[in-house]
Amino acid sequence: MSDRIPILRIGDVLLASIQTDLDDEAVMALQDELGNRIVESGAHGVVIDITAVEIVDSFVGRMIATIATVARMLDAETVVVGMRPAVAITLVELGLSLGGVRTALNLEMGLRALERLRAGRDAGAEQERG
Amino acid sequence: MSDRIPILRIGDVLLASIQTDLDDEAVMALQDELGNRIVESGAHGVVIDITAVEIVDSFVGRMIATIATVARMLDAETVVVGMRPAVAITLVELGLSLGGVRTALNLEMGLRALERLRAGRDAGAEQERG
Amino acid sequence: MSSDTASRTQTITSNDDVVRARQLVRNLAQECRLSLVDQTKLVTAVSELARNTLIHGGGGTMAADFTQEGARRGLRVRFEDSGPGIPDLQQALTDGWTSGDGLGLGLSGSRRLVDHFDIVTAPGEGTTVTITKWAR
Amino acid sequence: MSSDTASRTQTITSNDDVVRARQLVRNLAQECRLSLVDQTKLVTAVSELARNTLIHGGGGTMAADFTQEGARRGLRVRFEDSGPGIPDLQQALTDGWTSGDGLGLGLSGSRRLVDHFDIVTAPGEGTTVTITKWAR
Ligand SMILES: Nc1ncnc2c1ncn2[C@@H]1O[C@H](COP(=O)(O)OP(=O)(O)O)[C@@H](O)[C@H]1O
Ligand SMILES: Nc1ncnc2c1ncn2[C@@H]1O[C@H](COP(=O)(O)OP(=O)(O)O)[C@@H](O)[C@H]1O
Repeated sequence: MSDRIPILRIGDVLLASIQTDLDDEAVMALQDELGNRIVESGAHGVVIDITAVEIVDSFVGRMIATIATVARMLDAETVVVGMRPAVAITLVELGLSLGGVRTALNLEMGLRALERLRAGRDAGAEQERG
Repeated sequence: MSDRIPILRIGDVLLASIQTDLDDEAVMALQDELGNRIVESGAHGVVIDITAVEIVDSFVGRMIATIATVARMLDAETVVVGMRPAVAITLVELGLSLGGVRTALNLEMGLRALERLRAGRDAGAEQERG
Repeated sequence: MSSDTASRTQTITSNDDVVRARQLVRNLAQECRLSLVDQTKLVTAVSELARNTLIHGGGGTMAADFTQEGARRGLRVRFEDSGPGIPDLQQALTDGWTSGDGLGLGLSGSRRLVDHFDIVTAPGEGTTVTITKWAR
Repeated sequence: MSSDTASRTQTITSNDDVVRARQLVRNLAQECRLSLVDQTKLVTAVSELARNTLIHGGGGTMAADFTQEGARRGLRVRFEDSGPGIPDLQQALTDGWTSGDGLGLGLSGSRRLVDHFDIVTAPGEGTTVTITKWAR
């Protein structure tokens, strides 16, 4: 009975937009599928759109942190877009860390952040002469 | 040159209200003094009012988490009041956990939460027959 | 309508039921005029506790009702299962402690998110968690 | 006014200077019309990086200026010190890694909080971190 979340590809970026209240099975399915797609596609960025998401509990939080970790291992960045302020405050009180993901106001800003990051990295690689 | 933050006592609760942009020394002084006062006073609650605080960086975040830990060891609860939504979003992105503190909209709500908690605990002690 | 007594009880025996539990409480919280932040906190706590009922308690029920204290109105939600119970409650209420592969923030975190948190449990006697959130 | 060139440079040799650095950037960010959330993110990053300049770099300077890219305006802030430098940059950029007793979120966290993050460092040659935040 789980709804599957479609994963779209926009250029080098994978986009998962969560539009309904997901059950845990659907959350795990999304985690597995996004993980696989990151590996297969060599995408440089992942956007998880939670504009329509009313709550982020520890299960969803862990999914996001796991995806960000997988992505980072493969040199891709994850941006969570559309987090509501009430959700952010609840996360802080819950004591949950999203494991260091970027956030952006909306999809457009998120995509732009990934672009910049990419440009910055390509340039930065030379400059980081450490 | 550090400003000292006065620590007020309201009944069984200690209140520290951060009204200015604190330097790190003042943050450490507040942490030490609040810690001491919790131990000495046997307060059952601590309220840290950050209504006037424009940013919470990792240094201030660690201070809050440390105070909450000290308080918890002494059976007192810590409530952070007045956290701005922009601060909450920034904390999430920074990847910082406040170590499981309660939050409340404002001072009044924070004090009420502590009262309830206390009432709940006294009642709860009997009911928790685990 | 969400106001009749029947709709305020939710069996929790599947992942879908956890979703339904969240939605039921969301509707009641709106009816009760909780602020948006408080709705979000309460529904998040409900999600954690309903999952515990399902996963750790082996299934059970959730019952929600309005409650009054003087002029204040609130929403009270009770989770009940007849699972294994919790042998060491203090440990279970510690941030990060889990007997399985969770994050161990369900009990401790949801306790912080609500105004009143009450748990009755004993080994072999199941677990009942009752939470309350007051409207301002 | 905060717009003249002089006021856009801040020596960082004391805790007070870190506070001044935050305040300077806050004023410039407002002038640049960054959103409130973006101001908060930028000033938080500045606080982390100024502290690093002081603590790890043994003191240095911060310089802030407006920058333009097409129609977009942004604020660029550079932190420079001639301290020990960072031998293993990748390690230093990892969440939670600290050589001292910090939380190890300063570099990795502030990198996330801004639009552009650039670091030039080598052992014995000091450290320069440049960050940019664009107005929408
Ligand atoms: N309803 C329940 N029945 C039995 N044990 C429970 C129940 N709820 C919680 N527990 C126990 O308490 C522990 C901590 O719970 P929680 O804080 O929600 O973390 P998590 O669910 O991530 O493990 C669980 O790992 C489990 O051992
Ligand atoms: N300006 C600097 N000069 C030298 N080393 C630095 C500088 N900034 C950061 N570092 C090194 O990088 C590590 C990680 O920095 P950071 O992520 O800010 O965490 P923290 O400051 O909490 O240790 C520091 O512990 C330090 O070893």
